[in-house]
Amino acid sequence: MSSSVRSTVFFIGAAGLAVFLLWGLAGLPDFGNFRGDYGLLLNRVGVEQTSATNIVAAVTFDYRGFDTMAEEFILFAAVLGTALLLRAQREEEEEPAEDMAQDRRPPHDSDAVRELCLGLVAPAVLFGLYVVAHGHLSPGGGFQGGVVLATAPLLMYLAGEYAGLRTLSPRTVVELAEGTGAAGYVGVGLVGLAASVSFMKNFLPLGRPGDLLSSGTILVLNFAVGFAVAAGFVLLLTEFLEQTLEVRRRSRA
Amino acid sequence: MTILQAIVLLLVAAAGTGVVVTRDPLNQAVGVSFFGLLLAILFLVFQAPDVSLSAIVVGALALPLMLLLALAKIRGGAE
Amino acid sequence: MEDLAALGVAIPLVTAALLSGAAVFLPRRAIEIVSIAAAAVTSACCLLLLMDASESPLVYWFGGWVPRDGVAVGIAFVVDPMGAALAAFSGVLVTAALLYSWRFFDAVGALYHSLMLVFLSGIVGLCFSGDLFNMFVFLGVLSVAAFALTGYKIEEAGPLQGAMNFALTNSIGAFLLLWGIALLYGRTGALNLAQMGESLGTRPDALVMAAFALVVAGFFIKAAIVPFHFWLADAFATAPLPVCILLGGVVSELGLYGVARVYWTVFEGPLSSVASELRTILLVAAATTAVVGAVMSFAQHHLQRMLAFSVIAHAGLFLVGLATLTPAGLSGAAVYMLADGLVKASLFMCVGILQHRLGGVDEYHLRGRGRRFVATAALFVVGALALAGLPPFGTYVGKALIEEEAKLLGLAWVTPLFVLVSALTGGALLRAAGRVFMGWGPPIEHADEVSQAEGEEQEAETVAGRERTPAVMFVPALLLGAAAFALPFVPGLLAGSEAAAEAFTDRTAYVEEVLAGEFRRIPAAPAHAGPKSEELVPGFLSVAGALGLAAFTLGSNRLPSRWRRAIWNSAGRIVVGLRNLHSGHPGDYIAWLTFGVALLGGAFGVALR
Amino acid sequence: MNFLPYAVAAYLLVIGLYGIVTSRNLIHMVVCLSVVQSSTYVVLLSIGFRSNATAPIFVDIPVGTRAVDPIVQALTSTDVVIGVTVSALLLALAVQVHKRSRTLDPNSLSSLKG
Repeated sequence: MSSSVRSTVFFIGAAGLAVFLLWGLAGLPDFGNFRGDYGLLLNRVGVEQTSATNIVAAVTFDYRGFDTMAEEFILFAAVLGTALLLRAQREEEEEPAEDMAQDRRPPHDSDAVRELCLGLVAPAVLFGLYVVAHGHLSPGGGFQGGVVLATAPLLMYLAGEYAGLRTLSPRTVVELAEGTGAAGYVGVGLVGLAASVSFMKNFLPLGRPGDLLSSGTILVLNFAVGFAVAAGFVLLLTEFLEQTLEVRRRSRA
Repeated sequence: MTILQAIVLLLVAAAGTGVVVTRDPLNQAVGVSFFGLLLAILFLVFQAPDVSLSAIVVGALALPLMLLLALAKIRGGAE
Repeated sequence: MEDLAALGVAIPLVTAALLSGAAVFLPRRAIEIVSIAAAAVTSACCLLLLMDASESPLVYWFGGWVPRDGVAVGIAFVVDPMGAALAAFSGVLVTAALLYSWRFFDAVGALYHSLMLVFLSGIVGLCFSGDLFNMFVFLGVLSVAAFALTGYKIEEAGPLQGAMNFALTNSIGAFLLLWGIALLYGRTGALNLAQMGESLGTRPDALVMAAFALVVAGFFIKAAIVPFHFWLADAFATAPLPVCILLGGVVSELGLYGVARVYWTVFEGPLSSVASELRTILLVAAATTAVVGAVMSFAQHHLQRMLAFSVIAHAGLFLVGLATLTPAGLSGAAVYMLADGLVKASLFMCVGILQHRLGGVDEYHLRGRGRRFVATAALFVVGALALAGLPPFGTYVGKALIEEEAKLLGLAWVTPLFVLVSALTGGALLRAAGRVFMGWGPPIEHADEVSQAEGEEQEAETVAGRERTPAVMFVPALLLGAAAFALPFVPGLLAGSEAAAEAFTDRTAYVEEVLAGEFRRIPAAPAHAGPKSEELVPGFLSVAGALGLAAFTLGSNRLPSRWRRAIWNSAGRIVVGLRNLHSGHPGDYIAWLTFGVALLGGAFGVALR
Repeated sequence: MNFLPYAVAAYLLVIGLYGIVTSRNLIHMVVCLSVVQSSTYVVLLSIGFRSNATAPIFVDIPVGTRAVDPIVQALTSTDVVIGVTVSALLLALAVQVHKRSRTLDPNSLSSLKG
């Protein structure tokens, strides 16, 4: 279709879509006046039932923890898929990084930036772990903390510590971590099935609301997710980085 | 609905428009991280700090980073 | 027993995760054996659940979170015979596809196998889920795996663009579904299907209609209903064949399953007052899809793309069954889906054998080059006839059941539609068989250039020109074809399907089971004698039409040139116009998608008045 | 005024689709897709919002305090993760499309006609 026909079809469609969306949205309760039974109930009983003070975490990792398991595997499938799509091909193995321009220098080598990046690695790891570990108490959790954790190896790369990146995240180990994190989530579910009444059952002692060691499997699952997400994002980013790294290694050698 | 919410909502709408009409992907990567940041602020004023954190790490960090890396790969291939 | 429902999802996922983690330590054979075993065990779980659910549905609350004061606080799996059958069928197809790909390509680590298992778990989750957001998540699981698998052949441009179009359109489909979920949540404060249905009441209004349009559009994109169908032809025509076996057999079926599930659990209450308008809208969509798919299928010469369009055409026919909005129509559609899925998988496998042996799948390109493949040729021709609905294949029975129900509803045009569409899709394949295996028909000059110019790269994922057909390729194809033949003779299948459809459409019973934990036994339906004998007439008419169309095109060079020109000026023009719409341009597809959503919304809006 | 959040959500959906339809670059398309997706975040959180309520986190405040809906927040978090993973996959596809076809302009990609 020519672009004018395409636009015409789209504009008719978009006008219709907008009209019927607004028509439907008008049937919603007024903004700010929502009274959903589901949410009201969990806000009332959530802390008591799960010992998590962050009800969103209780929903994500317990009441609807099964959704989150599936979500972990969406991430997992995307990581596998990206690895599949960006895999090196036969002809490229013979002629590595053939499409990399020579003038593409790896990021800056200035000492100040280097120091800064290296200096940020430890805080990033600590902060990431903190966010993961407090998911059941305060905002944050496995996913957000996991992404923060994944920035640590990237900072190493920015600092020019290519060797550091390799030692910190050798491919097979990261793959293993990704697999273990994802399998770990299902594993917790299966233990719930074996030890108790049903899959994804929160079978650990709940502890006292507000304590760091509380909320049973919610805490464990936060760590499983944090693990899988951190490894997953490291893999995703290195997939995109791979050939750049290759060039860099060669220029150093 | 508070004035603050209304202002942030309008800013989000404007930033979304900006991202869409920016045709150059490199500039778009900058726009996306700005858009992600505004979304995070919006979620904060909607009392959703968890989602807000997610929006920051994804919208302002992970997505722009992946965009830049993908663009770097493509530019490298084009030369 | 109920725990099997959780295991059906957990087993493939755990295996996939462990396989990918341990891929470097495992030899290729071990990866293959483990993944095939996992798929087989999952299918066995689903089959056991099917047997159990045939007596009474199972409800499984994850985390032990049973409803509290009528409010569902957790996620439920509700296993009924219809969902379990679809899950088991998908499991069998995944197992077959994994077996078939034993020799098909040089797999990269465990990526391919892990993704196939993730795909399977997504299907099982979608089939069992009793929670709308959970369905959305599992739809995401299977979609993401499918996007990646479609783009497997990264050395060719076609598969990458196919996967791109697939991923773009289907992601938008998922967002539309999520919009629908948001509207429903805003109205009902629930995500559980039964609870949503309970609190929607019985009066339709704007919000219910808009939510229904969005949810249906989301699932229609998966089901490839016109005008949401463009992606499917691109994706299925370019994906590796073992992946096509799977996609062709289950993806559009899952989309329609989603529509049916959501309609009968959530929307039936408010929408039963506008049921007849709704039926009309769905039938129009169904008939358009069937005709467009069939004509486009006939216009192809790339075998994989031809099959892809026949997937679209038949999705339209399934939708006719569903659009009757009666248990009998649904039951017919289920039987038809099952048989058609088996036949399609078998046909995709035959095309894969041609690819494996000859290094290409273009009808013109392969003219006469398949003469030596007697067994494959026989299987392909039988498959083509079965696709056209040759009695007593399961495809015939399914179609006949839908036609009977349509007649009862006074829809006389359904039978001719079925005959036309079956004849076109079957005829296209028979024509191709005549050309490839017999060398019939006029030679197309510069066939290679024609194929090349259209960008259909002939690079094989296997090394071309292998000397033998591996047994792991031929035997699954044969078994699936035989299963499609034997299907109607399975004792109790038709009665069971009828009973399953009755249970599927019984909203009151569903709500009692899920929210109150009160189970009823599914009454055994009286033995079903199969379709009446007068249905044999359209059955044989379809087959005769397919044979006639194939013979007509293969012999068209013997027609007087005046006739040929007349045909070209009438039918040819329309076909060319239609083909030009399938431009491969993602912008076009999204424009049509937007238009389609607006059309659906508009039609539902009119129905409300 | 109270309709504004819903209107903004609908607007983001439509403008994102507009961007995809008129896009001349696959990577630009992927970014527009993320705008379409952000419309779902906005609509979900707008629905679950309750005026004069706190976040559903009961650390310093007693249970029973008026709080916004926690469910939509959990759904949105899931949705955000799905969004970024799909974007990663699409970007990988775009990179490979470029490698094979030397262009990202959908008008110049023509492997899939008819």
